[in-house]
Amino acid sequence: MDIKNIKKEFPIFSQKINGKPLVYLDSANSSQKPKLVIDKISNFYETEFSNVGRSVHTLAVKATNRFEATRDKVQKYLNAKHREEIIFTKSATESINLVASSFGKKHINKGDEILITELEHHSNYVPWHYLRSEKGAIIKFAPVNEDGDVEINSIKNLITDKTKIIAITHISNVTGAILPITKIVDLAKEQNIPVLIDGTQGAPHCNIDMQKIDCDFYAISCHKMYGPNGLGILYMKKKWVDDLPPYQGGGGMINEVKKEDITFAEENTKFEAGTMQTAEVVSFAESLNFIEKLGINNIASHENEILEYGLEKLRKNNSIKIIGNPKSRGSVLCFTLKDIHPHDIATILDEDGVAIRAGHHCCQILHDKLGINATARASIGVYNDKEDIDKLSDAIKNCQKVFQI
Amino acid sequence: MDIKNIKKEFPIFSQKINGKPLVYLDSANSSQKPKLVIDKISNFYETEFSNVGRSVHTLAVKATNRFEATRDKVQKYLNAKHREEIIFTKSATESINLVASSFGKKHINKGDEILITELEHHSNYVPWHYLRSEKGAIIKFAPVNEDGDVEINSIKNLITDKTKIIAITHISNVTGAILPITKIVDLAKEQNIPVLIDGTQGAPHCNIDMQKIDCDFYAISCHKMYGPNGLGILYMKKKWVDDLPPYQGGGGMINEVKKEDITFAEENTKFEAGTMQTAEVVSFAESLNFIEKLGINNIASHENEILEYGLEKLRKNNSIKIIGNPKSRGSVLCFTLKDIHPHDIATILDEDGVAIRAGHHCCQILHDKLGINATARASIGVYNDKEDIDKLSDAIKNCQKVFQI
Amino acid sequence: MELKELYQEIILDHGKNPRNKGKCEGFTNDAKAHNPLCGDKVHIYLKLNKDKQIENLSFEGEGCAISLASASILTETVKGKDLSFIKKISEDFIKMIKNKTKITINSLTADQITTIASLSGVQEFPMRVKCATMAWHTLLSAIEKK
Amino acid sequence: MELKELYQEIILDHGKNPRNKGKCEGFTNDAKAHNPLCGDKVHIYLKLNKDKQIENLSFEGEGCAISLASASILTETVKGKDLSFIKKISEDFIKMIKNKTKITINSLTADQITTIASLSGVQEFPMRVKCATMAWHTLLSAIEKK
Ligand SMILES: Cc1ncc(COP(=O)(O)O)c(C=O)c1O
Ligand SMILES: Cc1ncc(COP(=O)(O)O)c(C=O)c1O
Repeated sequence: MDIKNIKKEFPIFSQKINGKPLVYLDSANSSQKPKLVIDKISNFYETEFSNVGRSVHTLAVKATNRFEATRDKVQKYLNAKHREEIIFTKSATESINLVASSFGKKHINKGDEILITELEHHSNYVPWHYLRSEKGAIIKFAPVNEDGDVEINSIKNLITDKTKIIAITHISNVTGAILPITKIVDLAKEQNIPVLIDGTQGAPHCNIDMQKIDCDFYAISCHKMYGPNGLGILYMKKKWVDDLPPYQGGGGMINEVKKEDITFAEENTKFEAGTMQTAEVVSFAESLNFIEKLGINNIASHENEILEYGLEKLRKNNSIKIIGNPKSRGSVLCFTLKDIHPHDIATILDEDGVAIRAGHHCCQILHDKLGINATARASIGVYNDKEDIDKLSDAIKNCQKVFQI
Repeated sequence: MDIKNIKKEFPIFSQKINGKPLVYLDSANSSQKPKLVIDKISNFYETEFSNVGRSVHTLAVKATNRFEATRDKVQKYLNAKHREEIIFTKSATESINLVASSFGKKHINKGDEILITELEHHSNYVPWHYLRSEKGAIIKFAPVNEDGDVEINSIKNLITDKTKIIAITHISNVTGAILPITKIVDLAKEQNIPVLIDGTQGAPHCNIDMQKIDCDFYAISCHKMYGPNGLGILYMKKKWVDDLPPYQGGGGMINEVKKEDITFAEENTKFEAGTMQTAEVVSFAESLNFIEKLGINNIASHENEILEYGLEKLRKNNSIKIIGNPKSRGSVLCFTLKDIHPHDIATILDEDGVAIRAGHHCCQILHDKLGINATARASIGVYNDKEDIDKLSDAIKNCQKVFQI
Repeated sequence: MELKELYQEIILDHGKNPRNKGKCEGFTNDAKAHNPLCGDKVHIYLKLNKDKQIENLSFEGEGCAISLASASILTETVKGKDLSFIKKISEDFIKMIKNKTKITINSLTADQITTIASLSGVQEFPMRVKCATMAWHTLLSAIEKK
Repeated sequence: MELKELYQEIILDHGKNPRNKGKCEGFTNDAKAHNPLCGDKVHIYLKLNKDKQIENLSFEGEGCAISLASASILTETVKGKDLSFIKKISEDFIKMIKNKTKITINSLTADQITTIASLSGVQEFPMRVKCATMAWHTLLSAIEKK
């Protein structure tokens, strides 16, 4: 497989949008899926489907083995120390809710501080807000600077002996800033504060090594990693797997159930209640195969090349203002266009087959700080090329024409 | 489509298991998927995939429309009064957890009583157990009688002025008992007690009319309804949609997000945090199409016919003991075999291509009551026929041969 | 081309130079709304006199051309009208956007009808419907509030 | 046929007539385990003497033929042996089931090895591995407990 030629692995690109070839620049929202992944889903349902972990018949054994083999694969991919550190969830959102709920129940009390940043996606704020309302915890926001970065010092300054957890994004889905997560983890470790990283944008773009990063929790959405809908991953350090109480209750996560009391299963099992997303998990193994075949570092440098080209091209248009100027940037390019609202841009771009997103991208705090209520966002995936950027740039010019500016 | 000939709509049946045709009698665990449903998933990913409700480009519009059209379809199928009463979840387990958490937060206090039955699946006990441990609530268990039924009086007797919610299964996944849910709801309404029905086994077998049943909550797992993995439904009466606080926090479920406070979206939206399972939802529309084409009543009477045939046939074998003798029975047939443990049965049956489940089926309370630690369960789906039962019966005899009994 | 229908001259004009923007003096009723998905906001102020006529009204808002134009056109259309007219026109407007029906109110001038109808192109852009209807829903809640 | 390998005469015999069932007198150590997925249970009792030999041991349990046979064979194999032997045989046994390795302990008779090896058919039935290994894991925890 060759990155330059990778579009053809994605069936969606044989679609025409309004008669034009699809220019998909909305991967930070959700990525498209390679044929291998899609085919794995059908193939699994057609030949091996069964519920996992519950029955002993051949189909159940096959499904269970594939399911658990994917856990092994994820463990290896993330270089996690133990397979039990890999927990399957519904989404990164659920992963973070799980941590906030289980960690919060046991370790957050009135007056305790939760440290997040102004960059956070609502998924990494609302679950902590619940602890604020229910437990009287305090949320502190590390400020974002003019470049759209969060500096390590601004985190350091907010740590007190009341800080119980730090929850930060790996890559901002608006400014594109790649945060210095390893340094932040090191800083937190000095004070024995656990760190949750919202890796929703980080995992599709960076080489993730859990033993190197050494954070306590890392949340992933598989649908942004060329994988299926409805599946997330939570990496949870063994120490917390053993320590934290379970999250949802139901089949599969129990040890012994009596009328008076219930004891719970151990390891990842206690966090995986009810029938799991077997087909999704099984097909996600193919997404990892896809990423591994190309190499995540190659994907990142390809995306960086397209991004740089995009920044350069868009900067030439004086009406465009690019949001953020972080030291190091993920595959996200947010911008505004003079006198044209992002929603209008998105609608007009779509006429040219160019798919971008407009709005606050679930980051209202950040948009308040920026003093705007919406931005337009082009985000890059492995399948984008310079031609896509050219079309974006032309389509923006067409916007200006429609608006007679 | 003709029920007698329906196996051919399910690709899984072209598999051989240990060289034998697959006899799938594990549908209460999870049902197989018709080709239409599987194809819809691939087709959606190949031609229309995008995240829903967030972007305004063509793919996002198509995906959002299909997603919301499925909500309408579910509403119609369940005859719910309002479309906002349909909430998409990960599973029936999540549906029940959502209610226990949101309802519990607002309406359960120390000493309050939650009334469930001895028949409940762990999914309809563990979430309430959490409220017991956290809030000091009390769980009462309506007893199951000798036939494996729960009588309406045994529920009536346990209602007190402390009873805050009644949570009962529609169909037992062990004894097969179909509970008189409408009567139970009527009874509860006299005292103004909300009722949650665990419809995981009910929805695939019964005609469900929310306005007739008039319960407050009804939980469904789509994977047991010839639908995809990783998708559940929660029917929630409008009154509670308006009243209850949100569950998980994240993107999509907010109204306004400020540093000091957060307000939440209205209606179903507040319960649907993070990126939803678009492909799963979209393909579930095809599962409902499939069920509607055959007619749920035809499915039920077909399944009843196979079940009756199975009961009759198995009763002829003196070593078999059938569990439960309920007045009215869903498509579940649990049994034990003299001197052979259910696990051994399941393994030996599998050699003949017969897939059943063995264990406590996530109903430890019930198995304690029955005084056994495991049963074997054959459960019937739309694709089963009398020949499957004959093969089951022969395979059981083979078990006895292997065990030289 | 549908896009041209959506971004007609009238809409661009109202979007760029919205009429009655700001907070009108002596308002008796107001209501605000917010689209959490995109961040658009609108706040409507109105002064009802004792004959239940809208003596004055205005709006504050942030949003796309469609939402600003819709609010602006709204203020021009209902100023000086009474409550029953306002209910009728608001409902007609929302129906027009959602079900592609025509506005048929005798007391409107042909010009006014053309102006309002310029927003009907939104039908073809389902994700934008809320942009066009938000102000009108908000007007109705402002009236209901006291 | 693999099934015949799984349900060999020896296993059926031990499954039907498990040896050393019950609670042995004067036990010094015990541990229990439970497979939450299927409900199988085992409880191992053992009496360690001052030379750290297992003077006596027994088990209580409910479960399938494989799990009962495994526990029964276990009790026959380790009775009278010392702790280092027990650790070695338990680990070897678990390896045999998981990795298809052979048992190679000199102090075992050929008969004993044949008996233990009769359980190796479980390899082909991954969902049953836990049935075969549970008793051996439990023995190890009984020994570690005081
Ligand atoms: C930074 C960040 N965090 C969290 C999320 C939430 O991911 P999901 O909706 O898949 O749970 C997103 C995706 O929108 C994101 O970009
Ligand atoms: C009666 C009953 N309730 C709840 C569940 C849980 O369903 P799920 O695992 O799909 O959440 C099941 C399925 O096993 C069931 O049979």
